[in-house]
Amino acid sequence: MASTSHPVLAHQFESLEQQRASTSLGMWVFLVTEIMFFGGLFTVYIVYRPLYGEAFAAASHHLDIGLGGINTAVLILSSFTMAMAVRSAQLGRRGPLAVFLVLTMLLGLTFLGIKGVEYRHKFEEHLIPGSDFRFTGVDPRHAQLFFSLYFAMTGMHALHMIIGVGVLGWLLVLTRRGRISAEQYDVVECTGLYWHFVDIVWIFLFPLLYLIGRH
Amino acid sequence: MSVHVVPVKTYALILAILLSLTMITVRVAFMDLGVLNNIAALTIAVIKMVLVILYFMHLRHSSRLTWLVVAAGFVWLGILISLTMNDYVSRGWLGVPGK
Amino acid sequence: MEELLPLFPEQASSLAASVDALYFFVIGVSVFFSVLIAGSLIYFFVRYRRREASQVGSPVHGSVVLEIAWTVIPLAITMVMFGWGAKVFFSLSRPPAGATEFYVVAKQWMWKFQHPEGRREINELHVPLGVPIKLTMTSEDVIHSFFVPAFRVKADVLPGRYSTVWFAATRPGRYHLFCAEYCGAEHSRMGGWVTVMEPSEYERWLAGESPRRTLVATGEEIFSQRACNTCHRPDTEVRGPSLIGLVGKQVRLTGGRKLIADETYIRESILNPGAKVVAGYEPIMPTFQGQLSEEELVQLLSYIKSLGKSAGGESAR
Amino acid sequence: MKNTAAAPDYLNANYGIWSWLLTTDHKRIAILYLISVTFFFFLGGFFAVLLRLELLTPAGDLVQADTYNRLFTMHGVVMVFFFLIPVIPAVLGNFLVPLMIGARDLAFPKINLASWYIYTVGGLVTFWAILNGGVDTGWTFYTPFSTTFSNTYVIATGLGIFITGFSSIFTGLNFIVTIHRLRAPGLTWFRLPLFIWAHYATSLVMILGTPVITITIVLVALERAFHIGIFDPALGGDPLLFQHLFWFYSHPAVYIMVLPAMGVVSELVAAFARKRIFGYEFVAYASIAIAVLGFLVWGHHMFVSGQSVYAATVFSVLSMFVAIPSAVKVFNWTATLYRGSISYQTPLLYALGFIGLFTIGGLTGLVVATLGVDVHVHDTYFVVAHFHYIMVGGTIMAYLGGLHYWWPKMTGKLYPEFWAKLSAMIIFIGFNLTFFPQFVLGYLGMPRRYHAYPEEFQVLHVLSSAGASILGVGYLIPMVYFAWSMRYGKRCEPNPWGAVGLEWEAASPPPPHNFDQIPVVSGGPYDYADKRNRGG
Repeated sequence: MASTSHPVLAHQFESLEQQRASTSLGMWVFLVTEIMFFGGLFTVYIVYRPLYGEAFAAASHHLDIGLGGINTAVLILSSFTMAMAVRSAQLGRRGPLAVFLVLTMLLGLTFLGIKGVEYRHKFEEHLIPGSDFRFTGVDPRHAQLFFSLYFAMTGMHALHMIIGVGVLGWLLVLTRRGRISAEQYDVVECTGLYWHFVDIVWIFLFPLLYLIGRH
Repeated sequence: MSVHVVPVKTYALILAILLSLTMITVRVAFMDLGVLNNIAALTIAVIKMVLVILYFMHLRHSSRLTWLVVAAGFVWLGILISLTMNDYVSRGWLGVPGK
Repeated sequence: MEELLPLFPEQASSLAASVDALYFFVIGVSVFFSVLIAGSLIYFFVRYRRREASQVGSPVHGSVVLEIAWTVIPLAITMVMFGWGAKVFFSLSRPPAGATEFYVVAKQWMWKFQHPEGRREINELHVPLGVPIKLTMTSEDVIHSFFVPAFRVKADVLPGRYSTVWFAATRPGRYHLFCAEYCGAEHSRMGGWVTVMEPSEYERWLAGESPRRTLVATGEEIFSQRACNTCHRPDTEVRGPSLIGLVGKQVRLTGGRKLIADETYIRESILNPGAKVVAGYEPIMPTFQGQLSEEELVQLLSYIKSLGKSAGGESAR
Repeated sequence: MKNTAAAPDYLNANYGIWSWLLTTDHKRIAILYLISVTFFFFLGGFFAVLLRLELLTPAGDLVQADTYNRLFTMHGVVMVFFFLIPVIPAVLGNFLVPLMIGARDLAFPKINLASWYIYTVGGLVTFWAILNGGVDTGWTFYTPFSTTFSNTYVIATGLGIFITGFSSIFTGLNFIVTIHRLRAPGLTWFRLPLFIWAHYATSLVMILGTPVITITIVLVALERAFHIGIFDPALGGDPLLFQHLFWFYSHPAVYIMVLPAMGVVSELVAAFARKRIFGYEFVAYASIAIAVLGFLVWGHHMFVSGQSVYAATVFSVLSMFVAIPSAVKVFNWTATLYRGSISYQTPLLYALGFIGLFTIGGLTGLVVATLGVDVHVHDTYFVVAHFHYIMVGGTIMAYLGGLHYWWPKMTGKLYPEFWAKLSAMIIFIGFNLTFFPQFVLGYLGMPRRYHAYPEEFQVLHVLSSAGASILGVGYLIPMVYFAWSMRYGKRCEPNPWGAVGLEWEAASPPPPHNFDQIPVVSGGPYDYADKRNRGG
């Protein structure tokens, strides 16, 4: 019973090692549920894309490849800073940890800001699905289907980003209060895994949505 | 459990590769390669994903169980997509009108 | 007694008996195994009841031979079920060549039928005995399902596409027609009757109404009324492809994709012509979305299908 | 036992409403779940009573068609999402998984508590939708009816299911991590009770399936709110895609309901035959096989839907495969009784009831998996009867059996044996009378979800309704005596059945942290023969 007296060890665990292995496994399992969650959306996309390829391409040309590309870079950069944050936590360096957390948050917010600009353009161009949708092309119905998917997929992704930024803020508070150490950095690691996962989703969204039939 | 600390150099290298791949994928999209366009875009995305998982997410230094969990996620996604597509692709194969 | 407590449905189509035979096979297997399991349970239950409080079971751990046996034997039996079931399913799904084509439009909550001779009915379908009949069906709103238990046939009727069902009635009579897919408030009242008549009687019934145009003729009229024939014409294919022999033929689309031009494709091409344009043509056709009812679409369709036949029979799939 | 000597158990370790609402003890959370699911069981049961009353006469005269549609929808929604899916994992699983593997709690106690709150919030949202008039789409929410044509609370109900989905995911996640990481020293995978194997398999399904229904519900809600046209053909979408996504989860969801039930039955058969489960390894593998194969068969719900004939054929053959591991389990349970030491106690009666009814439910599953016959029986009462044999005859039978078996563990009290046996009999008879006639009705062609029906079906419907009233009484009796026994029941010894298993090594009821000293395991499960050798 001596082991339970350790301050960061929860009573159901026998050792820190067991606790860390459990937390990490739990996070990976959670990410699997996220794969399946986004997987539903990807399935919808994969079903419709071959059926209405031309309409999808025509609609995709209304997306801003520049902004999309910049956002991809921003997100990849944020993954890097996140990885650096986890590394700082592993080494117990609280100063760098705080810096990298702030950087990651800023990059995340940049991404969301750019996304917001893109959404506003779509709104102004009447490309929001619904009664106000206007599209001059051969197959406006399936162009609308494309934009439905575009908003569903990027919207879900953005929601995950917002949650991620919130969690990062909470981590920052924990760091400032000295609650993160080389012994107890599971939360940082889990947040990192989550953040990288969200990045991976975007790595697929970018070519699937922005890069159709550009030649 | 010994924690594996990845050197900064590795992270920076991965970052550089990921950014270059992003540029490449945009470039490739503007070339007319026919069906290959889609294959190229997806291949590059998969490579980027694998790099992120292996290095940023430390899968390379994780237990076999973690590998198994990740594999399960992709296998089940594969089930969802392939058995759904199995319907759409095979419409009309058996010469039944409308099905 | 039979009318008060029926236990088995009538067999009134050419395929009903084969469905029932398959059913009895599966049920027979089920009864055999149910009795085997229940019998063993009861026997063991009595035979090996606990006789003193501290008694424990014998150390029997398992038997690989038994495990293999009760894996392989059920697997073999289920494969027979699968194979037999697929065979019956294919014959239920594939209408015989030359079946008479009726058209069905379902909506909340009624069934609308059109005979090829032009006669229309609601919630009542009269069919001649012994003639294979193929129903091409679509829905105006939600998913419905065409179900005639006496014929052992059922098929969902979907909005936006055509599904088919076929049968050849073998016994004159009146049979229940149900909607089997839940479709809203009056789902349970969306039904009617299928009346099977001797062919001669059917002819008389058809003639009973004042003569009207056949489906094909009505379709042809719409075709010229809507000016479809200005572009889709037999003599030149400059503005639009010829429709002769189109149904069932493979077409190439802009973008290189190929597909078989089935009824659903033709419907989509009328309503949303930009979606799948034939290679070599400009997307200049206007949409007829909201301008043609499902019935009119069906009439057009039967006209377009007739074009293939008059110009030299079914084209190869 | 003198009260001064007794160490506090989890029930009396502390008192007050907050000690329950803020507890992270898996045993207390199990009790919280027990209360919640019981509420939803009787709510869903109430709808069933109204349905069966309406169906006494063919004319559809008791309630309006519209009301009837809402009733069967809410019966399905409440029973499936708020009772059958959580019932065994969240009550029995929550209570027993840590005890059976020699752990002090689940890996994430706070997430466990969160899962109960999420479940409750989801339940309340759905309940709110019901009180406001309910929903009439059927629990299957088929598009475009649900997205475009229904005028009822589709989004609110969907939101309730969406929220509850997370509770299911949390439970599954917790079990997977716990079973991987918190097993007692020496407790290898093939020393685990089959209950644990079953819960592991169930958790896999929860983890891999639930997110797909979650996103599908989101898309339905978006389509309904903004007419975005993913599933409605009038807007360019495809309703079959909805069915694919829906059944990708909802078919495996059947295994979320029945796999833990199989786990319970394995424990009951072993305990009351005092014998190791025959072919233990095969039963364990069968659980995993069912969980995996269960994901490959969803298209058998769509044989007449307009999916391609080729796909239907593939799904049919895969559906046949999933029958095999279920059959293997049934054969092994039966063989376990051979040369056992069988005691006629209530839990075993339920277990035998389960085996019999599940056999019928499973075999009639072959009827609906066989393409040529399914065309005829699809969407008829045959299907209704088939899945009630699995869900009611299977899951609820096993749940009640398990509840009786572990009741002394959970409360430290005995239930009244006479009443328990009586109600088990009543339930068995009432169940068969309710649902057997529905097989006949189905093959006759009686479609499901019918408010009014042709007169020749009335006799069979009356039989079914009569059975339902008997079944209802059968369910009320345990409700009464369980409540009674909590206060007045006889105190029992820690292991009243003479069963083996780590859960019986703790006190009854167990102390808050289950084990003062984590046990070390040196042998396999169900080691009754060894117990005799030691004279125990």
